[in-house]
Amino acid sequence: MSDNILLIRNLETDYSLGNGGYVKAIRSLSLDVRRGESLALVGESGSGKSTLALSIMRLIEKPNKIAEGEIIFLDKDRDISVLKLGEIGLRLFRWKKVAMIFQSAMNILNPVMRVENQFIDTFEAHNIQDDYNQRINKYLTIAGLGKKVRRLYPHELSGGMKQRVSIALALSCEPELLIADEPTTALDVVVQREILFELRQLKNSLNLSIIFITHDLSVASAVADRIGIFYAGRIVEIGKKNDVINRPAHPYAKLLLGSIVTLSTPRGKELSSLEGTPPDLSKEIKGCSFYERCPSHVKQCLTYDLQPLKVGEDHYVECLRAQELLDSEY
Amino acid sequence: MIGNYNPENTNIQASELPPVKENLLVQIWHNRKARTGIMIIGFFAIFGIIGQIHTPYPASFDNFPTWLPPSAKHWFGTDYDGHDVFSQFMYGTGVSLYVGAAVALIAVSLGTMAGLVSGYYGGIVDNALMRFVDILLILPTFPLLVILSTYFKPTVTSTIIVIGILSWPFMARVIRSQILTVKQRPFVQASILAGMPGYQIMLKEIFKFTLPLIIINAVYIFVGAIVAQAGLAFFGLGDLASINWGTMLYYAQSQDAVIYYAWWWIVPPGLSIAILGIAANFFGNGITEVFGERAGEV
Amino acid sequence: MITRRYLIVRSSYALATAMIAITLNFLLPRLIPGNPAAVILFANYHYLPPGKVKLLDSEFGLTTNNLGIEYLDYLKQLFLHFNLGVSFSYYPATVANLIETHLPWTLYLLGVSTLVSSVLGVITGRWIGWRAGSRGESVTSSIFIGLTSLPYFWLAIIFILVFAFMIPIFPLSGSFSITIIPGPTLAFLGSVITHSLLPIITIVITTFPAFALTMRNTMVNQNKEDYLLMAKAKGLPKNVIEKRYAARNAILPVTTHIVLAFGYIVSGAFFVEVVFSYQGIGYLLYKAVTSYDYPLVDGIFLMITITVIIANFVADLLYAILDPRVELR
Amino acid sequence: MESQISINENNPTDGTQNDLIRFVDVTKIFKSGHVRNYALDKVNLSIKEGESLSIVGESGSGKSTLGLVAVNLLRINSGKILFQGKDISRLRGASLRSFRRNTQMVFQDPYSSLNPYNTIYQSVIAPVNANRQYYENLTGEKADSRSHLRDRVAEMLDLVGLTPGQNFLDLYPKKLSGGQRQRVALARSLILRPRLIVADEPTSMLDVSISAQVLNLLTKLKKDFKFSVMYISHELGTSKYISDKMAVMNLGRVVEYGSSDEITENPMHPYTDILIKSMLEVGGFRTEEPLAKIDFGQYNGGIVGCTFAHSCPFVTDQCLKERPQLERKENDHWVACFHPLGR
Repeated sequence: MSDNILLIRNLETDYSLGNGGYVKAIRSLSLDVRRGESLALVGESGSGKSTLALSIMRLIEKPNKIAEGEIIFLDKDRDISVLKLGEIGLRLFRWKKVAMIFQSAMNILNPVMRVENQFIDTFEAHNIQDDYNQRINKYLTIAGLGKKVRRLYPHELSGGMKQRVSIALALSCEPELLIADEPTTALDVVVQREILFELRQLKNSLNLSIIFITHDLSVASAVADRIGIFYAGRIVEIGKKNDVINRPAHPYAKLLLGSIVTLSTPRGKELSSLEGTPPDLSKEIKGCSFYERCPSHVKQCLTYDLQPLKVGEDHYVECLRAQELLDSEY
Repeated sequence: MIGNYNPENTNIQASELPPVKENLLVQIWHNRKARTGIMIIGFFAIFGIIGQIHTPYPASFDNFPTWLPPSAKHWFGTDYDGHDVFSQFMYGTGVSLYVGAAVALIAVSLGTMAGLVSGYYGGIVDNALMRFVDILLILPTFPLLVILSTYFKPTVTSTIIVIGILSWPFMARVIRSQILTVKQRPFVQASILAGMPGYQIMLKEIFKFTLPLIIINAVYIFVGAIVAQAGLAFFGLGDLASINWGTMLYYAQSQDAVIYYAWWWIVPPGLSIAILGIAANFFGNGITEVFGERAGEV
Repeated sequence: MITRRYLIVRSSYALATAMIAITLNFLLPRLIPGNPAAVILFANYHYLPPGKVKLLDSEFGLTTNNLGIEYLDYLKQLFLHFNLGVSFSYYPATVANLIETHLPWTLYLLGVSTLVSSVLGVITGRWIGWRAGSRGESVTSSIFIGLTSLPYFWLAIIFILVFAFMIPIFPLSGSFSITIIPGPTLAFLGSVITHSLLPIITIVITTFPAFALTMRNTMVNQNKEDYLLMAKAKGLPKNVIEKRYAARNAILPVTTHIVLAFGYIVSGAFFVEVVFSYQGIGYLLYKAVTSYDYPLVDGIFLMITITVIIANFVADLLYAILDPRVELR
Repeated sequence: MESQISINENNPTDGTQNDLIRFVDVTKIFKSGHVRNYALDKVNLSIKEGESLSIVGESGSGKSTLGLVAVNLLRINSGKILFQGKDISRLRGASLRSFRRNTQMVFQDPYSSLNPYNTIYQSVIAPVNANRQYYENLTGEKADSRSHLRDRVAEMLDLVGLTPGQNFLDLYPKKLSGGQRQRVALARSLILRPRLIVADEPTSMLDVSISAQVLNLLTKLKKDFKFSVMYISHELGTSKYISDKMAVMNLGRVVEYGSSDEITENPMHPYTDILIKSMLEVGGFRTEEPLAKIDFGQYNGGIVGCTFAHSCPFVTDQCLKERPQLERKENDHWVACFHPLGR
C-alpha cells in the first residue's frame, strides 16, 4: 500500500505500576494510517488511545516503556523507523514530520514565555530559515487568531484561544501528520464546532493526514474519514465512518453507540448499558478482552487469537461472531 | 495530566474486596521513610529519658582529670572542668528533647488553633490574624529571640515559652491555606446540605486533612526548637546552669575546646542535632506519602 | 509585571512591619521594671554614679514619664538624626557609630555567601533535579538534607578545629591580620579575603543545599507539567528544554525561598562571626548581649529587622518581574 | 395572590400552588476588585412538583450559580426564592437546616464530592445523623441502632446500583470508579427523600458508557422517588433527554424557556439557535452552514440592552438600549428577544 503515511505493527506499550509490575496499555496493536486521511480513534478513558499518540511521538518515558513492535513513518523518499531513531533523529522527527495538539490546552504553553517565543524556539530547533514574523502571523491567521496574540502571555488567553494557539503551533512547521488528542474536550459547544470545522478545512487545504483521538463518537464522526474503536489497548473495530456508525459489528462498538445521547435521542429511551468494568491490563488476557461484558459471547471467544476479520469493504472487526451478528441484525 | 495511566481501568469490583479499615499507625509504621524517622527520634528519646534517671557518672561530677580523650572509661572523654562528656551528653539529650517537645506542643496548639479559626471564620478575624502572621514571618526570628532573651532573664522554661510563641505563625498559615482549599471541595458543600452544623463540618470533615500537616510541622518545630535553643545558649542567652546540647557547645566554645583538639566534646551534640534534622525530613516525607495513599491522591 | 496596586500593597506591608519593629524596640526597654539606666549601670558597674544615671537617662530618651511624648521623641531622633542612643560598653561611642563601623563586614560576608549559595544552589539543584530518580541524585539529595540540618556554629567550630588547628591553612580568627594596617593596599585586601574564606564557606555549606533541594523539587514538578511534554514533542533540544522550560519555571519558587531564608542566613552569619571573632554586626551583638549593653542590642535588632524587611520587599518586586502571572498575591 | 402575579408577569409559571421552587427576580453579583459581575441578573423561573427542568448555557452563563442559590449554598443579592411558597433566600440557622432536608445536590466532579477520609457508609449516613428526628418521622422507624442504619444505607446503595450494598459500606472512595462514586453521591442525596435534586453536570466527567448508566439511573430514581430535578448542563442532548422543561441562560439571564422538545425543535432566541446548531450528532455536524461568531468579551454586568446584542446577526438599536423581557410567545414557550426567530 503506497498511500500509507504511518504503519504500526504489534505495538506494546507498558506503564510501570511502581512495584515491578506493568500495565499493558497498548496490546500488540497494528494500524495503518493513510496519507491525506483523517482517522478518528474513539475509546473511553484508560483504553490506551492517548498512549498510542504518545507512543507515536516517542513521548513514553521511564519507567514506562514501549516494549515491542514497530512504528514506521513513510516519508516521501525513505521510511523512518520511529522506534529506532537516535536522539537527534527523534528530535528532528518530532513536530517536523508528526505534530500534536494536546488535550489540556490550559497547560501546554509555557506560562512565563510570550506566545511568539514559543513559536520561535520551535523554528530554531528545526532550522527554519524564513522570516519568523511572517510565519507566525500566517499560522495564527490560519488558526483564526489575530496578530495581537503574539505578544501575549498564556494566562492572558481564553481556553479557546489557547487551543487555537496550539493548533497554530502544531501546523507551524508544516508536519505531514497531525495527531489531535481530544482537542475540544474542555471547550464550550460553539467554540468546539468552530475548531472542528477549522480542522476539517485545514486537512483539505494543507493535505494533512490527521489522527484524531476522542472519547466522543459524535466529535469523531464530524471530522473523520475512518473511525477506529479502542477497547482495552487494542482497536476492536475499524472502518469507513459511515460503516462504523451505521453498521457497527463489534458488540462493544454497538453498545457505545447506543449509550450516546444527542439532541435526536428520544426522551425516556433506555440507553445501552455497559455493565462491569474493563479488564485488568496488568494481567494476561486470554482471547477477547470484552468477553465478560459482552452480551453475545460464546465459549470460543476465550480461545480467539485476536485477528481482525473483514466484514465489509475496508471494514475490519476483531470479533469472532462479527459477521454472524451483522447478518442477523441488518 | 497527559500520558498518565488512568487507574479507573483496573478498578477491582467491590464484591471481591474484603471490607478493610486501615489503621493509621500501622500504615505509618509500614512506610519505610516514616519508620526510619521514628526509629531515630525514638532512639534519642529513649536515650534522653534514661539519661534523666541514670548516667555512667553523675552529670555534674567534675573531679576527673581534664581534657581526657575518649577511652573505655570515658566514652566521650572529659572536658575542661573534668566532667564526663558522655554523662553530660546523655543527661543533656533529655533536656534538649524536652525543650523541643515542649516548644512543639505550644507552637502546634497555637498554630493549629489560629489556622482553624482563621480558615473557618474568614472575614475580619482571618484578615487580622493573617496580617499579624505575615509580620511575624518577616521579622527575623533569631535576633528577636536574642532581644527578648536579653530583657527577660532566661531559664529553660522562659526559653521554651519564647521560642514557642515565635514558632507558630508559619504553621498557622499552612493549616489555614489547607482548610481554605478543602473548604472549596464539593463534599464540604454536600455536608452543608446534609444539615451538619459548621463546627461539625470543621471537626468531622475538614480537620482530617490538616492532620498530616500538624504531624509534620510538629516534628519540624521540635527539631527547629532544639537548634534555636542551642543557638541561644551558644550566645550565652540560655540558662547556663542547665546541662543540654546548647550549653555543652557554649562551654566548648568559651573554654576553647578547639585549642585542645577536644573534638569529642564538640562533635556529639552538633552531630546529634544534624541527625535529628535528617530524621525529621524522613518522617515528614513518609507521613506525606501515607496520607496521600490513604486519600488515594498519590 | 509590577502594577501600581501591587507596589502599594507590598510597600505598605513593609512599612507596617517596620513600624511594628520600631515600636517594639521602643517599648521593650520600658517594660523592664525600675529605672532602665540604673538597672543597666548597676549590671555593668555595680554602683550608681548619680550624674551618669541622669546623663544616660537623657541620652536614652527616658526623661519624661509620658509614653506618648517619649515615643514621638524617639521617632524624631530615629528618623531625623538616626540617633539610636549611646552604647554602655563602648561608652561614649554611639550605637549608630558602632553599627556603621561593623556593618560593612557583615554586609560583605552576607552578600558574598548569599550570592554564592543561591547560585550554587540553583546550579546543583538544576543538575540533580534533571536527574531525579537516579542513584547519584538520591545520594546527593540525602547528603544535602544532612547538610541543611547542621547547626552553623557547630560547623564553624569544626572548621576551625580542622582547618585552622589540625591543618592550619586558614587564619584562626578576626576580619584581617592585625599585623597589616588597614588601607587600600593589596596586602590588606588579600588578608581580608583569606580571613573571610572560612566563614563564607561555612555559611555557604549550610545554606546552599536547602536552595538546591527546593530547586530539585520544583524541577521534578516541572517534569509533570504538560508544557514540558509539549516542549519535548516540539523537538526542542534537551538543553533548551532544561534551560528555558524546566529551570526557568523552577527558579520562581526558589527566589521566594532564598528571600524567606534570608533572615535565617543573617542569624547564621552571626553565629559564624562569633565563632570566628569576625568584626561584624553579629560579633558586636554577641559582645552587646554578654555585657548587657541594651541600647546596642536594641539598635542592632532594629537595623537587622529593617534590612530583612527591605530584602523581602525587593524580592517581592523581583518575583513580580520574573513571573508575568503575578498581579496581586 | 393578586400582587404576586403582578411582580411575576415575566415569570414562566401558571401561578398555581404546584410550584415547588420559584425564582423571583433573583440577582447574584460577584465582586472582584471594582468589577461587578452579574452571575444572575433578575432571573425568573419555576419548577413544579415532580417536574424536571434543564438549565443550559455555556461556561460563564450563570447556570451553576443558579444551582447553588437554589439549594442556598450561595446567598443572593436581591430577589426571592420561594420554596413551596415560602421565601428561603434569607433563612439562617435551624430553619435553614430544616429547609435543606428538602433539597440536595449532585456535583460534577465525582472525585471530590466524597470525602476521601470517610467510608461510603459515613458519607451516606451523614444527612441522617444530622437530622435524626426528621428521619425517624419520615420512615416511622427508630433510627438508633447502627446495624439498622447500616441495613438502610445498604438498601439505598442497592437502589443506586451498587450491589450488593453491604459490600460497599466500609470502602473508602479511592476504591471506587467515577461512575460508582456518582452513584454513592446519589444515594447520599436521596436518603432524606428530598423534593428537589439539583444535578450540576453530573455526567460531564464520566465516560460515555458510564454516563449512560447514570442517566438511566437518574431517570429510574426520578420515577421511583418522584422528586423534581434541576439539571444543569452545557450539553443540550442530555438536558433534553432528562427533562421536560428547558431554560437557556446567557450571561446571567434566562433568554428562553419552554418545553425541551419545543425549544430544541423551534428555538426562538438567536443564541439558542446557534447553540443548537453547534451541537454534534452521531454522523457529524447538524448543519454545514456558517454560524455567527459568538464573542461576549469582558462582561462586567450592568448591560443595558440584550446580553447577546453584540454577537447577534439580527441586532437593532432597540436591542442595545433596552433589556428584552422574558415573554410568552406560544403556549409554554417564552423568549427574551425583540426579534424572535420564526415569527
